[in-house]
Amino acid sequence: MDEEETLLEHMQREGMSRRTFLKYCASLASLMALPPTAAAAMAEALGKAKRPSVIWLPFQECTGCTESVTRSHTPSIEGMIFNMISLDYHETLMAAAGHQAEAALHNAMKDNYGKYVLIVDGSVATGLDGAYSCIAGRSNLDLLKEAAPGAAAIVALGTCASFGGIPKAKPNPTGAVAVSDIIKDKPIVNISGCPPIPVVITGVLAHYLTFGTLPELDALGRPKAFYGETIHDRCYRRPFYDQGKFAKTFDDEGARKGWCLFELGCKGPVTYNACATTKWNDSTSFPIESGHGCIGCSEPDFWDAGGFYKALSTPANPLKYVGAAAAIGVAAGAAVSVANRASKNAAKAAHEKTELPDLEK
Amino acid sequence: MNEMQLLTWARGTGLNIAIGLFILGMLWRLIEIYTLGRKQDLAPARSVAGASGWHTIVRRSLPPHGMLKRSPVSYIGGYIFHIGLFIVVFLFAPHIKLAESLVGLSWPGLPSQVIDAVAVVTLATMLLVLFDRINNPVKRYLSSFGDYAAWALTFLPLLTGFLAVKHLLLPYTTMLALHILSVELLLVALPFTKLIHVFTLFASRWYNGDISGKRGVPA
Amino acid sequence: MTASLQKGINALKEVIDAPVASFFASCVHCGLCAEACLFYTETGDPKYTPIHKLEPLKRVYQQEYTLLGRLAKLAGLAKPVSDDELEAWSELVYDSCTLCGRCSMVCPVGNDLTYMIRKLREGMAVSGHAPEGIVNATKRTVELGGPMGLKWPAVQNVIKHVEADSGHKVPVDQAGAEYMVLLSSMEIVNYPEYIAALAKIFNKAGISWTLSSQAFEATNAGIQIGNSDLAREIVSRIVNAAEKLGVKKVLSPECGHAYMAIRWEGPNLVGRPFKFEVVHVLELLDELRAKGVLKMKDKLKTPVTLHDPCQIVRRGGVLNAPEALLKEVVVEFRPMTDRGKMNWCCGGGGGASAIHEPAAEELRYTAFKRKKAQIEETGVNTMVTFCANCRITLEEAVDHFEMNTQLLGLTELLAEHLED
Amino acid sequence: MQSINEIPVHVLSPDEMLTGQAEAVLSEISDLLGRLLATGEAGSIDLRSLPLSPADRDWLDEKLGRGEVEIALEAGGRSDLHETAYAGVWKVTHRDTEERVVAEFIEVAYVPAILRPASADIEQAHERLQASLKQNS
Repeated sequence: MDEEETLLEHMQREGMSRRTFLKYCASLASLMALPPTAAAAMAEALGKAKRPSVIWLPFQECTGCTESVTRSHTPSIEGMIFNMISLDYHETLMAAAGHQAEAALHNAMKDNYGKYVLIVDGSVATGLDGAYSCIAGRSNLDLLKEAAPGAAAIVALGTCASFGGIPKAKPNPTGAVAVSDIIKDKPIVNISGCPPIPVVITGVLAHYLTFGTLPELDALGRPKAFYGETIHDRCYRRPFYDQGKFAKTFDDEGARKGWCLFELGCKGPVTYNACATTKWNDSTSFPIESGHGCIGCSEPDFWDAGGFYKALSTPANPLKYVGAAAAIGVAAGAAVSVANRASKNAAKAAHEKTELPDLEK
Repeated sequence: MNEMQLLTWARGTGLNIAIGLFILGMLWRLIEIYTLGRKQDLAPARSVAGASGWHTIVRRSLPPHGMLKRSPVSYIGGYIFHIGLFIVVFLFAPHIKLAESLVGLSWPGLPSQVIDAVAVVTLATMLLVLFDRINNPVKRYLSSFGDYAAWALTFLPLLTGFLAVKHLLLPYTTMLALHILSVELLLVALPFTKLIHVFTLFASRWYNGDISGKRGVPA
Repeated sequence: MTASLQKGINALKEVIDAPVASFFASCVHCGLCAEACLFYTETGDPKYTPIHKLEPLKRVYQQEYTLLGRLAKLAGLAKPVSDDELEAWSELVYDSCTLCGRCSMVCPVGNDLTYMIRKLREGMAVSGHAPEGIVNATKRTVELGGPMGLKWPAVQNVIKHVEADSGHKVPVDQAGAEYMVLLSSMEIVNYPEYIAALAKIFNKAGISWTLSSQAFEATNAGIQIGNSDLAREIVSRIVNAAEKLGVKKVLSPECGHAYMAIRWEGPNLVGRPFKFEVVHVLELLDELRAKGVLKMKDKLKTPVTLHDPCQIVRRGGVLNAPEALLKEVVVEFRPMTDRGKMNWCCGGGGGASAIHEPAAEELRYTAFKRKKAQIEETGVNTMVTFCANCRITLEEAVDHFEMNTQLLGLTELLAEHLED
Repeated sequence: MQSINEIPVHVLSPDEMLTGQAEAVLSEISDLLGRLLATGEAGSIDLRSLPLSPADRDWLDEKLGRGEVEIALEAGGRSDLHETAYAGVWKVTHRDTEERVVAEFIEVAYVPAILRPASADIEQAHERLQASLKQNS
C-alpha cells in the first residue's frame, strides 16, 4: 500500500464510491455529536488524511476491549478504519507469535518512531516491580515505558487502561494503575468503558486522521464528543425520571412500562458515555433499554462506588455509627446535665437573702 | 481524589460520620437543654392548662392579629421558604428513596418539574430574606456571624441540589457530591446553631402556651 | 469581679431553667418581637428589640449551662458579663420594658420573652443595676408598708371619711369574713371613691368582707424590681394576715402588678399554695353581674373606649370580664383595634412609671404615641381602664400631649351608676 | 417452562411509552422548513442523538407520513431516502452492508445533499464515457 495514498484514494481504489464515503462521514459526524451538516467538511478533511501506524499493547486485561472492537464485522465502518490504519502489533490478532511477534513490535517502533499511535488496553501492574503481568519475560510497566516515548499519542482503551478498572478495585492486590499514572509527557486519550464502545475508537481515530490532533477531552481525558453528557441526559427513559415515574422492582408494572431505573440503582446520572446514543450489539439496544440500570463502567472506581442495585441517592450504610454516636451524645448530655445541676445547686447554696442595701451599688 | 471518589466518600463515609455527629449533637444538646428543669408552678391554674401548650404549638404558626401587616417579608417569606424547603426535602423522589433506605418508610413524591419550580421559588425567597436581614434595621442589628452562617448552611444544599439536578455549572457527579457534602455540613452544624430551632421550637411554644394557658390566656 | 456582680450572676444562675434554655436555643433572630414592642415601634431604635434586652442572660446561660460555652469560658474565648454591661442594660431591662408581654404573644418560635426579662431582673437588682426610682419604691414598700409610704393611721383616716360620705360601713380585721380586700396606695390617696364603691357593692350583694390593718397594701415593688426575697417578704404580709383572719378569699384591687404578685407569683414566692383563693375585683364584679346582683340605675351617655392593663388581661388572664362589665354601664363602647390579649401597654408598667430620670420619662412619652394613636382612632374622649398605675401613666401622658381625653376607673364607674 | 411460547408477553399500547419528545422534534422540523423557505438554507436533525423511545419514533413516522418520492441508495449498504407527506422534509436512513442502521436523519432541503453528484465524479464519468465512445468507434 502506498504510504502517501490518502484515505479517499484508498477507498476509491478499493471500489468504494464517494457517496459511500459521504455516508460514512455522516454517520461519524452523528457519532461524534457534530451537527449533520458538518459531515461534508469532515469528508473533505478525512479524504485527504494518511494512514498511521498503530501499535496495540495488551496489559492486565480480559480481552473484552479487543472483543468489543473486533465484534464489528467487516466491512463495517470499524472494519474500514482498520483498513485505514496499519495495525503493526496486536498480540491477539496478529498471525506472528513468540520472537517473530516481538521483532514486529520493535521494527514498528523503530520505523515509525515519533509517529505511531499507541493503543493500550488493561491496567499496569506496579506491585512487585510489575511482576504480576509480564510478556516475554518483561513487565507491562517496562513495555509501556519503552513504547511510550516514540508514540505520537496514546489511546488508553477501556476503563482498566484509563483509570485502573477492575484490577484496581479494592484491595488492588497487583498495585494496578492507569496508563496516565505512569506516562505524563504524552497526549493520552482515555476511552473508558468496560468494554468501551467500538465506534468511539473509530471516532477518535477518525478525528485524529481528519484533523491531525486528538479530540477535545474532558477533565478525565475522555473525548467530549462521546463523554460530554451522561447516560441519564441522553436516556430515552429520562422523561419518566422527570415525571417521577420509577420502576421499584425489576418485574413490577413500572419496569414493564419502561419507567426510570434510578431507584433500582441505575448509575446513569453520574456516568458519562455515549451508550444511550450509539447503543450496543449492532445498535440493537443498551443496558437500560434492556431493562437493567447503568452500572457506571466508564467512570473511575465504578466497582467500588456502592452497590450496582443501590439508588444513587441511597448511601451505603449511613446508620453505621448511629449507635455509638447516640451513646456518646447521651453521655455528653448527661455529663453536662450533672455539671449543670451541680452548678445550679452551688448557685442556690451561695444565695444570700437580699436586703435593701443590696439594691444599691 | 477524582469526582467519583468524592461522591463515593460523600455518600459513604462522609454521610456515616455526618449522621453520627448529628445524632450525637442532637442528643447532647437536647439533654443539655431540657434537663435544666423548671420549678413546679404552685399558683392554682385559672383553667386546667391541659392542651394549651399543644394548642400554642399549632397556633403560633399563624401571625397574631396585626403582625402580618407589620412584617410581611418575615411572614410571607418565612412561610414560602419553610414550606418550600419541606416540599423539596421530603417530596423529591430521590430524597424519599433515601428515607426509605434509612428507615424503611416511603411515601408518594411530586413530579420533578414541580420540585424544580418550588426550588427556584425557595431559592429566590431565601435571597429575599437574606436581603431583608441585611436591610431591615432590627434584623441587621440582631444578626451576627451565626445568623449568616445558618442562612448559608441552609441555602447551599438547596442551591447545589438544584444545580445538580439541572446539570448546571459543574458535572453532575461533582455537584451531587457537593450537594451531599453541604447537607452533611448542615447536619453536623444543626445542633450547635440556631438551626436547632427546628426541634426546640416545639418545646418553646409548648412552654409558652402552658404558662399562658394556666392563666387562662390562649397564647 | 465585684461582689455585687458576683451576686447578680449567681442570681441569674439560680433562675435559669429549661424554658430559658429552650427559648434561647429556638431564637432565630427574626426580629418580630421588636414589631410587638412599643418601645421599638415608636422609636424605631433596634436596641429596644426584646430579645436583645436579654443578651446578658443569654451569655450567662451559654457560659454556665452549655458544654461549648463552658469550654469557651475556660479557654478565655467567651466574653464575660461585666458590671459596665449590666449598667448599660439597665435602660433596656427597666426603662424600656414594662413586662407587658406582647412580644411573648407574637414570637413565632414561642419564646416567652417576658418570662426571661423577669428572671434577668433578679440579676440586675441584686447587682445594684435597678433604676433609682424603682429601688426607692421597693425600699418604701419594705420599710414603710407601701410604695408611697402610707401608714395605717392615714388609711384609717381615709376610711372614716369614706364611711361618712357614703353611709356604708367599712369592716376592719373581721375574722371569718368571706373576702379580705386589698387596696393599692394610689387608690387610697387618689381614688378613695374606690373603697366606697366596694362597700356599696358588697353590702348590696350581701357578701361579708373586711380590710386588714396588718396588710392593706396590695402592690409589690419586689416583683417590679425583680427580687424574689423582697417580693416574698411583701407578699407574706398579706398571706399571714389573710390566713390569720381565716378569710376564704382575698380580693386583689384593680392594680395590675399587684394582681400578678398575689395571684400568680405569690404561691411560688412563698413556696406553697395559699389556704385562700385570690380573686381580682373584676372577676368578683363579673360574677355578681352574671348573678343579676349588679344592676345599674343609668348608663354613661358619652361614648367610651377601653384600655386593657397588660398584667390583668394578657398576663393575668382576666380576659372577658372587663368588656362585659363595661357594656353594662355605657351606652356606646368603641373598642380599640388591638385589644384584650393583644392590647398595647400604657408605657408605665413593670415599674417603669416609678423611674423619674428625664430620659426615661421622655421615652415613656414617645412610647405613649402608640396609645395616643389608638385613642384617636376610636374618636372618643373618654377612656376607661382598670389599673391605677395605667391610669396615672395615661393621665400624665394625656396632660403632656394636651389631649382632652378623660380617664375613668371601671370599678368606680360601675359604683357610680349602681342602683341604690 | 416447556417452551418459549409459554413466557407471557405483555403488549403495551404505544401511548404508554410516549415521552413527549417527538412533539418537540416536529416543531423543530417546522422551524427548519420556515428557514428553508426564507433563506434557502438546508437543515437536518440527527434522530439518533435524541432520547426518543421506540414509541416516539413510531409516532413521529406516523405524523410525518410518506410522500411521493422514494429513493434507494446503494453505497456501502442500502440507504433509504424518502420524502415525507410534507414537501421538503426528507427522512434519511443509512445502513451498512450488514443492514445495520448507521445514521438516521430528518433532512429539510429541496433535495438531500448526498444525492447531488460531486463535480469531480461527473468529470470522471465524462472522461469514462468519452473513452468508451472512442473504443466503440
